[in-house]
Amino acid sequence: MSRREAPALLVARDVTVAYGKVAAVCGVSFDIRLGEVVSIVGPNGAGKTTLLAGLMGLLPLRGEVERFGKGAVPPPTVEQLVRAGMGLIPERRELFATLSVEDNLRLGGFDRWRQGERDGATDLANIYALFPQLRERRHQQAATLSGGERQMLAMGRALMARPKLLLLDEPSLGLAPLVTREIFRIIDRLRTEGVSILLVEQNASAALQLADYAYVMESGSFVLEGPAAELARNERVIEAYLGLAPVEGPRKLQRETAKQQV
Amino acid sequence: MNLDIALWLSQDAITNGAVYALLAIALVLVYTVTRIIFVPQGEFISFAALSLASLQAGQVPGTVYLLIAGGILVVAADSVGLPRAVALQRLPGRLIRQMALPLAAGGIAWWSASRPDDLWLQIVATLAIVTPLGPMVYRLAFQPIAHASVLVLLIVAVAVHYVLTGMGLVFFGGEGLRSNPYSSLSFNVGVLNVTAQSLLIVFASVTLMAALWFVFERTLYGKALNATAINRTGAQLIGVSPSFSGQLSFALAAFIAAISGLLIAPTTTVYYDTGFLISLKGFVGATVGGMASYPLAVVGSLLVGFLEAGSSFWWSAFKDSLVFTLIVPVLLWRSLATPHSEGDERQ
Amino acid sequence: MRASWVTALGLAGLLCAGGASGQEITIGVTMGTTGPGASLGINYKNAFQLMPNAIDGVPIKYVILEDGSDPTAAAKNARQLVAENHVDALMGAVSVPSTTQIALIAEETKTPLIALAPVALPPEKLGWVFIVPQPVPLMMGAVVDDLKSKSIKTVGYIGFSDSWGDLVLKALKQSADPAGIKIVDEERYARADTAVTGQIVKILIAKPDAVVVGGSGTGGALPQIALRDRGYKGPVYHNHGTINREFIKVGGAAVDGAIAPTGPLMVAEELPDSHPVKKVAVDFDQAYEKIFGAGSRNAFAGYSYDGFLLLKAAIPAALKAGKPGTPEFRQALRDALESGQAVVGVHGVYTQTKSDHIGLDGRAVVLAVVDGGAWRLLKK
Amino acid sequence: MKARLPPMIAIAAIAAAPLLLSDYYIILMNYIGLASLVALGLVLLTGVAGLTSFGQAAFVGLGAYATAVVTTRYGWSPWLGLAVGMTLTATAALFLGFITLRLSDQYLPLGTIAWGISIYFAFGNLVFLGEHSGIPGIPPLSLFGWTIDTGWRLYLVIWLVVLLALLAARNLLDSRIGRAIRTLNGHARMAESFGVDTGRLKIIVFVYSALLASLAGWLYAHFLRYVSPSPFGINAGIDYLFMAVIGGSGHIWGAVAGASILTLMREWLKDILPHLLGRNGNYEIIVFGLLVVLLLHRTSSGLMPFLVRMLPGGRLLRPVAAAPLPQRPRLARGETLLAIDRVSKSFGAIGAVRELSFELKAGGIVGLIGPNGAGKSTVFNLATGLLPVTAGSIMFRGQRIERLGSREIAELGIARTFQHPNLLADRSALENAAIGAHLRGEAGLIAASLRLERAEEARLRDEAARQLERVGLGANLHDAAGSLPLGSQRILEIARALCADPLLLLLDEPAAGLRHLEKQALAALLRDLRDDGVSILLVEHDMNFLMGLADRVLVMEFGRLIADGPPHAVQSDPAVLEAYLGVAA
Repeated sequence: MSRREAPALLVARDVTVAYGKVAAVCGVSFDIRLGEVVSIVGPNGAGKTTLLAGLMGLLPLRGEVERFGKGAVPPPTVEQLVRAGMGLIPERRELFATLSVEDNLRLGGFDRWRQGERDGATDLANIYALFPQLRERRHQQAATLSGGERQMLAMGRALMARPKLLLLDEPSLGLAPLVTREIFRIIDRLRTEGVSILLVEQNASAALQLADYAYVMESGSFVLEGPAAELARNERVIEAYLGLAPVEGPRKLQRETAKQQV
Repeated sequence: MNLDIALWLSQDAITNGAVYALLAIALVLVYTVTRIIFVPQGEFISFAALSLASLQAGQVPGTVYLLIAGGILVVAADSVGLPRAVALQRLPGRLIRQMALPLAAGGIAWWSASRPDDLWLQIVATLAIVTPLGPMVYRLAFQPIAHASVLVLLIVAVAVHYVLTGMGLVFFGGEGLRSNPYSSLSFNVGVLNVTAQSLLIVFASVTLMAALWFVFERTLYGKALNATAINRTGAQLIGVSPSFSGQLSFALAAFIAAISGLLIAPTTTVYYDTGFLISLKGFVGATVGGMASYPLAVVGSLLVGFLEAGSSFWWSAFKDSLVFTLIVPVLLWRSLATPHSEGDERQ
Repeated sequence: MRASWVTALGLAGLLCAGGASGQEITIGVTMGTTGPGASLGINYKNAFQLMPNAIDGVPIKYVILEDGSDPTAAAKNARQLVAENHVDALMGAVSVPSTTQIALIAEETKTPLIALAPVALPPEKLGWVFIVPQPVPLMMGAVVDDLKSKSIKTVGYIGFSDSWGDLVLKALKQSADPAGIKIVDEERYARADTAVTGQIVKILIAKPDAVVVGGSGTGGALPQIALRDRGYKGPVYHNHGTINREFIKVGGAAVDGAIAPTGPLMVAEELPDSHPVKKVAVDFDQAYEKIFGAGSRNAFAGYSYDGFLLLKAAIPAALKAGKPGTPEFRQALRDALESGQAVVGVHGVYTQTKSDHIGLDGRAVVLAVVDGGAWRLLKK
Repeated sequence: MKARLPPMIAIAAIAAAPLLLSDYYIILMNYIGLASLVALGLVLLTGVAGLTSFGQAAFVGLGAYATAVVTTRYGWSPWLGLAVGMTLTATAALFLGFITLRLSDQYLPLGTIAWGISIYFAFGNLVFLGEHSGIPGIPPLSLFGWTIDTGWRLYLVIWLVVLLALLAARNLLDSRIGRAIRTLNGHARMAESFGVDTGRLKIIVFVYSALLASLAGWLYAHFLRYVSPSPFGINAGIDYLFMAVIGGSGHIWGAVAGASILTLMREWLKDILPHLLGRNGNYEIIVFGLLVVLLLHRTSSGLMPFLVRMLPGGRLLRPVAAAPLPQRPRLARGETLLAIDRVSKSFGAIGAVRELSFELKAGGIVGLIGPNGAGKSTVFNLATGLLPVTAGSIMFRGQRIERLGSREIAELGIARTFQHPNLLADRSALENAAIGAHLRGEAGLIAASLRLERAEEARLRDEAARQLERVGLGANLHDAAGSLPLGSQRILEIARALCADPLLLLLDEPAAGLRHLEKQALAALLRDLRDDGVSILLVEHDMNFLMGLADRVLVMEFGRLIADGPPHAVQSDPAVLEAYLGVAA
């Protein structure tokens, strides 16, 4: 619980995000503290992705958001947020499909490079150390990668900007279970390296295992919140999000996530 | 028709095709990065050619004033929406940043106009005047509506074309101008009388294409542009804003157009509205490449060059008709080659 | 919303309808100073700065509207001038299609039109239309005479792919055929073309003794430059649309020796004093160059001015018949215009009659040649 | 659907105009009317169907030149000129449409630019068209001995034609064909899966808009009595597009608004600028361009939506009840409905579906589950003809369908929903649902324009309303689909599919985004449908939802079927547990 007492990196109060004409997120409030993994779980269509897009400046957001201790008027642009130390790994990954793996990574450090930081090579080496598979494929086009490698590349690209706060949207989406575990292991490691993480996941079981604190989102609002371990024991969460209870199968049977790629 | 004639026409086709290819590349660049069909490209060609001719006549071209006015408007546009105190506080910095280039370009132009024989200075001045106009046009006309539909962007592009054409007429008048030849050398290769001028055009085009290739393949700025063309959201997430890539692509495109203008300025009479038709032919070339592929755009432009040379020989009255009808067989071929098309689907 | 719109429209219409008072002559002009005709239109329009504001003490007002060289816009302008400004006479425009379009309106509304460009209508449809520029056949006839005198048997033609290119070619054929001169090749090019190599190569293959260019203004220089680049040594003829100083500026050494027919205006000082047009032309040139700079003289400004001179000669008679702004005045103006009075203009002597609404003769043509960077009278 | 008031005001204003306006403004109105006709074609083509054309001026030219040649060269009647012009235009548009419309949408503008420019040069170079000098001496129109040669007579004729064209366009858009036309703008796949022949429809709209332009050309020729190439060049084509976009390219009255604004803006600039600037000059074009840029910065969807917002909306009622549409005979329970036999689908090297086989019997609810990327949506796309199979066969009621297009499959009685709701966001729920019933009507473009299909249309609408009420969206009939919550949009998709009267319903994640009670309602609806003889195959991730509902569950992993059986058996299947957990159970 100690991480909850750390200073807040991001505080959102009464945030509403509209997608088109529909307010997909209505009046949610939450905070993320330094060195913490905060998870938002909930069913498909609950508004999780929309919330992340709003936080990252990709969609217009109403309400108050303090990032890194500062509010801002007018709302900052995506690029300003990237520079301030926020990173988003979107559900669709949004890689540069026809560029090589290495180019994708180097572009991840584009803003730092533009600011005159010429330490991209070190960052690149770190990323390759974290994801050895990417090193092997560094001259391949991103489009030719497997689903897991794409997720790694997306994470690697975001890390190249040395973010302080990383927003992850469905990192396990479309991945084989083994790969999913690998990804979650890396998320855990990032936390130990001091990156704070907001994790949106349908795979509630895995997310709650990893997270320090969690929110349950349904139809655009938070319906439950609490330390992740407590939520994982909550009856309602168990029934609704942790799979097939009260059935005879293993308790951690995970449900599939919904949006698929093919 | 014999071989000599074929050679004559080919030489012409290649020199013209090289210019069209440059323009086609700029059109593809701007379209893939910003979804804007860069109609005002033609005006940048005319502006460059006519500015050069004006400088050679010892006059400061009107485009300089346009550049300075544009700089002021950009500062104003950047300050809109900010609280007054913030706007005032940032004003001096902005003025210095935005006005430095226009004023420097103006200074060079003024200096150059007083030295009508210094060709290099004239070229530098022309490039310095025309290139910054590109990002200014993007900033003022397109950046506020960067998310609009392709159709709206196109209509705005046409409107900007009207504005710039009108200004071209005000600055340079209705009659055409022609600048001094860079070199009057020519030599005979077989039956061909090759002018240094046409060699220069081909050489400059190839060099510029190679330079662009280098920029896109080897520099992070070029890759960032390319990345925007591939995935707009992805580009935003690495800190490349649409306005950054838009201004950068417009700067490159204006630079390419300015070079094209400089190349054709001594070979033909340039009017305030000449650029539009030239750029339209580059557009045909780009179309052959589906507005997406640089190599195919170059091939298409050379094709336009050859078709133009050929039809001006055989059937000159219908030349332009033929050149633009070229699109139809290309479309027919594409239509037969891709029997089933899904159209766009908003997923 | 639409209702208030239309009301606003209506009010605007009513307000505009007031217009011309009885004691002022209104001349409506439609002109393209943008678009493809811009280079001519600007010159046409410049001349209006030289025109006086009164004739015989009656104030005269010029309403000049822009048509962007587009015939539909020209027609709109002509309608506006007639319906809103109640003009007593129309003047315009820069191209054959635009002028033809307003000629139809002049006929329909019974308003005299001083046509500043040729009109593509049969003479019986020109009851209210008076044409200023020398007919192209008259000019090209002079070219053919010169060809004949030089015993030239074959010519190649290269002209604009627009109505001007059509007209010059047609006129050239008209005079060349009876003279036994063969047109061995006909080529077209666009003003905006950057090269005419294909056309020139084709002309060179036909080996004509001379080449005639059907361009106008600076646009006429491109073929001659290309011809000289490719080593063509024969004479190159142009037409009366070509002559101005920009042509020489753009063409440089390559257009040295270019020959073109023109009105006396362009070489007025060199004409013998006996030439009836000399004085008027020299005066106009001096006045024009005073405003627009030395060497700025051009044929098109002269056409506008001649148009004015024609009106000036006719207006006193018309004033006797009716008040400006009335149909009677316009009718009388037309009658006066075709009264057969000889009007000395800067391009020639106009004797317009009921059957001839052009009224120019050989005095309206001289041949000029580029010599030492300027247009000079071609000495026979 | 919008309030009737604004058009009535506009029509009244147009009728009253001759009394209010000066002669010159009458003539200006004639120009506006002509331009409105062309812009109206573009509103349909560009605004509604999403296809951009720069070549409309060339079609105007065809119409104008055709009648000019017919009347001056041959001395025939202008009415014959109209027929010739329309025929020529239709032929040209068919050819051009045929080669460009099959390609993706960006090619049409390019094709029309080419067409616009080349026909301009062709007009100018053909001797029998008078070359660049054009054809003078075109006679005026006459009607029952009444010569239409003056401003206000022409005004009446032109605006009568414009109003009729507007009426026809409004009727057209408010019909079965009109709904199908709206789907062309980015929803072609959805439309095809409800039986809309989008390829053919695109060509029809293109020809329709070309004919409107040609009609304007015919009027132009007899109004100005002289044709020359320049009014039909590419600049004019761009101008017409300007009008449509500025007016608001989705609204038929936007054509009139755009034509008026542009024409009047030009006129006023011409008159005002010399006074403002104190000098004559060519500044009109600069100011004009700037105004257009500013206008589009303010309102990028054009003026019309802006104007419409300022007007009161009308009250909307449920469509009146009409005789129900005929239904397909239901199948006997247990009859084999769909048989998928060793079907494979690969995208490049990736096999999305591998050697998949299963059968569906009539009268059941079958769930299809599996981890992401297992190939579930691909199965839907294969079964509905949106994707071609790489190998294998698919039979529907004993007929092979794997080579059929989605349209033919829709006709056989398969309807589907989409994972991401594929709706016309601006249109009402009712209109969206009615698209589903496309194949249950047959009235075409002409019948729709003339309102000869009202009986059929009433039945289609009633059906749509009934299906919406059935799924629980009865209160939202007239809400824009895009304004509904995501869950309701999915339900709307079901209503649309039901409008097709399907035998087999394929539902892609229908319960996503629904609250608990809504899920229960959905389950009840699906059971009800099953009892009604509709078979259902649904992809779903909510196991709780599926457990109580499905008779049978299929489990896919990496393109293969790994389990098949009653829900509870599947749930404890070791292969399924392994797929979800990644460990051998």
